[in-house]
Amino acid sequence: MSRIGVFVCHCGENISRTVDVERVAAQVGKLPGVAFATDYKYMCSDPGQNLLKKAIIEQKLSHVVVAACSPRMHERTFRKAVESAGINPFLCEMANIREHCSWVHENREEATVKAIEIVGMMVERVKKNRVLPTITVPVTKRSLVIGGGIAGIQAALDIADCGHEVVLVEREPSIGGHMAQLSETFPTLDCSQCIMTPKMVDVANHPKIKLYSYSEIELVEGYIGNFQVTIRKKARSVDEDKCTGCGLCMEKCPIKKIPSKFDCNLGMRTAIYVPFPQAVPNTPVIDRENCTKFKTGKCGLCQKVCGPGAVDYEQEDRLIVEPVGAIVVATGFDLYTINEKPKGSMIKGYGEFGHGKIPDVIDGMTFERLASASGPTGGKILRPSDGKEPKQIVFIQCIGSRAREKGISYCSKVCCMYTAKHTMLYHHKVHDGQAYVFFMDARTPGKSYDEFWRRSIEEEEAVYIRGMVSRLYQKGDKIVVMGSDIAVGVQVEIEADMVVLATAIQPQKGADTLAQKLGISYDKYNFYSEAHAKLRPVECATAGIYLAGACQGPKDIPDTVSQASAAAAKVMTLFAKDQLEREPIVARVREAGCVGCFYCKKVCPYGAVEEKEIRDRQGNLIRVVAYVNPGVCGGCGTCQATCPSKSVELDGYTDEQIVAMIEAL
Amino acid sequence: MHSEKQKHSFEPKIIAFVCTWCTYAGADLAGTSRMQYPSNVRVLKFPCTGRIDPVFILKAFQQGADGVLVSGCHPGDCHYIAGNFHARRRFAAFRKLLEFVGVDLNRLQFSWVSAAEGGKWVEVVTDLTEKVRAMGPMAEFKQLALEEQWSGTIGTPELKEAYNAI
Amino acid sequence: MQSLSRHFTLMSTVQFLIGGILLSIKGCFVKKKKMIISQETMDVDFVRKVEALSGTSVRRCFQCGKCSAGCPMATFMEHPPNRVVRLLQLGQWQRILAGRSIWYCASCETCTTRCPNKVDLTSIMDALRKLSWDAEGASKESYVQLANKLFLQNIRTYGRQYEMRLAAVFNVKSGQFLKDLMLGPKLISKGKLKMFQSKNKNLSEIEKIFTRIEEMRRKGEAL
Amino acid sequence: MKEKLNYSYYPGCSLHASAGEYDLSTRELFKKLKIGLTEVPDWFCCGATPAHNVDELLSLSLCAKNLELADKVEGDLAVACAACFSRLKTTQNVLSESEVKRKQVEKAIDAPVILDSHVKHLLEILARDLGPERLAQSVNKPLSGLKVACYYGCLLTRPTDVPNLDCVEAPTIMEDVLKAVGAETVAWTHRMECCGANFTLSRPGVVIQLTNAILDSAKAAGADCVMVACPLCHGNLDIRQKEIEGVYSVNYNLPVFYLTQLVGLAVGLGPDKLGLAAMMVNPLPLLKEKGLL
Repeated sequence: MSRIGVFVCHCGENISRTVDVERVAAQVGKLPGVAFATDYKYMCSDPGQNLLKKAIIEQKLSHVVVAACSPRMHERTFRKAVESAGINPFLCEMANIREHCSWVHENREEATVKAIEIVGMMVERVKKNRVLPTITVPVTKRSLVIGGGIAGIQAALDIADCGHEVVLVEREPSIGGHMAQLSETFPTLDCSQCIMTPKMVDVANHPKIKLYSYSEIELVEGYIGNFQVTIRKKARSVDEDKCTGCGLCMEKCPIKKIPSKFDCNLGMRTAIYVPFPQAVPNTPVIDRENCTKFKTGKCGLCQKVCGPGAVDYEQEDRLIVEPVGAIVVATGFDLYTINEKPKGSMIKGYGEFGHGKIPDVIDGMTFERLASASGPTGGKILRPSDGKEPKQIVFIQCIGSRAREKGISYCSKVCCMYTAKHTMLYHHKVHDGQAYVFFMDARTPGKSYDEFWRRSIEEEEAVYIRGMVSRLYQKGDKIVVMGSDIAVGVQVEIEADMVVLATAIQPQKGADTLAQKLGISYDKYNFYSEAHAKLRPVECATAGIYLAGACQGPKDIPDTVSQASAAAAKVMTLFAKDQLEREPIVARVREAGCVGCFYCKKVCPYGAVEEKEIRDRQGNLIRVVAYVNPGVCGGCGTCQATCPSKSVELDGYTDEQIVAMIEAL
Repeated sequence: MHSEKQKHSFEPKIIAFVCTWCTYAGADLAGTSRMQYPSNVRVLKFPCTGRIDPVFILKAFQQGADGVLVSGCHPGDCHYIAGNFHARRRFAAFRKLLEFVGVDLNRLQFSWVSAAEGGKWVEVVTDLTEKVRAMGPMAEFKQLALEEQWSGTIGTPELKEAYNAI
Repeated sequence: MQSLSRHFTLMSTVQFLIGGILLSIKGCFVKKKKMIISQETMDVDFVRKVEALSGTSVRRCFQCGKCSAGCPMATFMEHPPNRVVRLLQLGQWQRILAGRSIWYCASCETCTTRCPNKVDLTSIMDALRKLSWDAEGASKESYVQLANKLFLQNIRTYGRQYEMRLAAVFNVKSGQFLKDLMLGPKLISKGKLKMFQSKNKNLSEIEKIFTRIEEMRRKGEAL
Repeated sequence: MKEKLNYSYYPGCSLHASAGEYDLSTRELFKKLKIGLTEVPDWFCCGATPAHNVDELLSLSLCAKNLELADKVEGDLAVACAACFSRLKTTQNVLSESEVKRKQVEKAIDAPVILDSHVKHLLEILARDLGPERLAQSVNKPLSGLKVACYYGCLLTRPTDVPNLDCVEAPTIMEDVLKAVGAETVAWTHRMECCGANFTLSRPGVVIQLTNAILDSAKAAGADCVMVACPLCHGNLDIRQKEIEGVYSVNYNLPVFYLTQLVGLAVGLGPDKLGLAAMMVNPLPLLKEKGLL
């Protein structure tokens, strides 16, 4: 038989003003199982807590109900108090007679009756409460960072600098990401590569960072503190250990006319290549699709010239398993493709701007490569069609962004700023040229950002025209831009030499597939979802996985770096403990009843339900049942409500407890 | 306000199944903002609307509830990622069943109340209370509960007589 | 004699009417016409002149519209103040001068006072009017221009303003003989319109100022 | 007690013509208050709005010339007209900021430009130099019960930092003066709207429309009369009031006083010394009703 103690709080006058607390204590004291009931002015105060502890010991209480404020306020306080008096904290419940009773009702009689019923419900509930042990899980103090752009690099360096090992996985042959492609960065106009490459070298040289370039995530298993990650290391055809990075192979390679993706197809590369001269690692990779050796079996020049014998045509993909405790996802962004309309995608393209048909209509990243000192033109702004310097250049903002019709209704956040930067770079390089910008709104929040934009207009004399462009067409060697100036209210026509489209930011291709491997959620655009839009912007809802950079939403470099460092800090918080403690509100499967339908597995938002094989002593499979991994379970209880055989129960919210409460009414 | 209320002859019993992260917090906010609403509602806290088994609703009606309110986070705001979506689908199916059984669906209310919507909580509770009050007491399921005590077999005339006597 | 003067009045009124209609048709055409923008069509030199005269930056304006929101005269203008600046930013001064907006500015300084960006629009308007006069007859608003012209002539001749004379000459020149006819005698009876006024003994000074400015402009020393 | 206040005086063209009563009341008031006032000899027109509208250099030169003439008379320069005040202050402001323009103006007037002299509007002299306390001491017939709408117009305070008279959007300097002489002031909406003085000759229709809104607002706020400190504002509000009443079929009957007339009344000057007879809207019935005559 349980000996329940009920403690009714006055909360000064907050409760006792409308609720007759003494009557509540007296009435509840008569309920079966209640051994002790009292009221006190401030239960949460030190003397109040001492009263509680004393009563537990003196009255030999087995369960406790504190009728006071919302459990969101003081549940932790009272559970700690009962624990110190020797009772399992989960045998203590709170009845909310303040926020849900005394504060919202004026009639004393009604409020008192309601309070008695609320406390009565909690008494019946607490009778069914079970002792719950605190759950602890070990932590593997290594972390995985997915993506080697500025976000991944920053997170990896921060974690590694704290002395924890980092596994950095990059899909491309080199780390650096999009930032390595940029010319200069807003709002200070410092050269992107100048600030980026030292960080890349730091990654390569850091003793705590294990870099897997040209690799992808194959499989993620496990849960917070205990992930097992399988990495596919794609065949590079060059042995990284032997290669000295001399570059002779690239010099000799006869296939030299492959458009370089890094240079937005403006420049050419060889079949054995590094994406750009400062690549990290500086080990070439053979593009097997374009290599004569792989296509016809002939050639093999690179192998012949390679002194250390690093070129290995036989190399195959390797799968490597790495145990880690935390994962930082930093897969970054991709640019909206203006023409391409992938089948089945909700995103549409633009036909009216002639991108892909008119050679001098280019996108923003292509302009970055044109303006970059290390780019294919050596930093000269030249038209792709005839190599002439454009004297009239038109920039059009919001290509893909804020275009519901095209399938993207969000603002890409960086385009206003990078277009302002483009007009400045253009004016610095073509002094007698004129830049025009068609824009809908200029969105430049951020430190020194609006000033930067205004500078492009006031000092660099870019002409901004508010209004979207309707279409572009070729006329001789000019491009006619048909727009309007909505401030004046007339149509505007410009004959431009070159048009730059400020394309939207999209998540990386395959972001959804990776999310499914990781078990994290993503929105309809495939941006990864944070646990809370305001208060947990770095964490995923899945414990132990953190987000950094543009994979979570469009971001500029400073925001990306901040979030990467924040993600690293979160990882370090996790690694500060050897064992993880968590609330034992988790689901448990009653294996005897489980029929193995795995509906629970389908509905579990955390992927906490696993299939468990039950075997006899001889090792023969008897049946497969569900198993809830307590380390991963979030404690929502959806599985329990779904289970057709009622064989899974959420600790702390069992059917028994709920039914007891309903029956108490 | 209250003198007016006390004129009512019938005070319905409303049970609210709410999730702890949104609606419970919203009800707390109504309290901290000292908003006023009818005292007929009893709140049962769940981690998530996804945890709410339709059986609980039946049980509540059996136990003498005249109205039931189920409320959780707005779609997309679930603390547990998608629990409220599962709940929504489940209850969409369950409503049909309940209608088939003969329960007036006006007694059952589903809503989304976020942690910031103290006012909406008050509105929802007040509306439901008034609606149910106008409908009068819920008798059908109480009868079922009694039948259950009779193991559901009251085939024989003697038993029927005894049952009617209760 | 009387009929002659009436005939004259009628003639000039008709002339004004026809001229006004023609000009407004032209104005409409310019206003709606598609804007072809290029380095050639954007008259940056003109903008620079405006900036030099007004001592304010035209490019600084980001078209918030606060000037037009508070302008007491905006309802009388075909280009509200913000659009005047916008056209100036695009170097489309012909469109501005073709309209009468600049002549309907009351110089009340409301726009300058409230501009979030410290664009001194009142001075820009001054500069535009000055350049409009330099361009001779570019603008169609004739009454305001006429009043201004007479005002300045009066200063040059008399050193001070003689309201009676100013009003009388204005009415004759604008062909509005009957304008404010009812007001005149009353004003005289109240002593508000004086027939004779104290002469300035320093008239040669004022003439010197006018001639010196004219000379500076001729020599290109001033705008 | 400070030493005797002494000013040079720039009346401006209007005060020698249509605003004769402003000139008269100013001289009489200053005599009564024992403030010295010496008219600048042979002053020129400041150019007003028409000059700066089409020829900034001319406007600046005329004002600079006047500043130079005024500098020869002892004391700060007292200005009665808001437009003259605005032009003289603007000139000082523009020329101290622009070296180029200053050189041009110096050449045009063939004399150095005086930038450091103090140009003061009459309001400033009454509210600041004399001060409300000393002004109150001179009052022997407080204007109690008279509800006045203070009309600032455009140029007294605008633009920011140039006239530097009072807060550019919410000035109280007129109210301060009137409070000192015992009058009541009303809060109203159009006290800084433009009356369109620039178009009084060329586009009277515009003026009527703008001025009507001002009078309407003052009437709605319950004012008995309007006070102005500018002959151009007065010209529109007073002289055109009958005409406006006719056009809009309304009846305002709001006498429009000059600042110096109301203050003069309070310090005991008679109607003849204030030129009340020259006002188009007869103020005598109102003043009699309030027991101020």
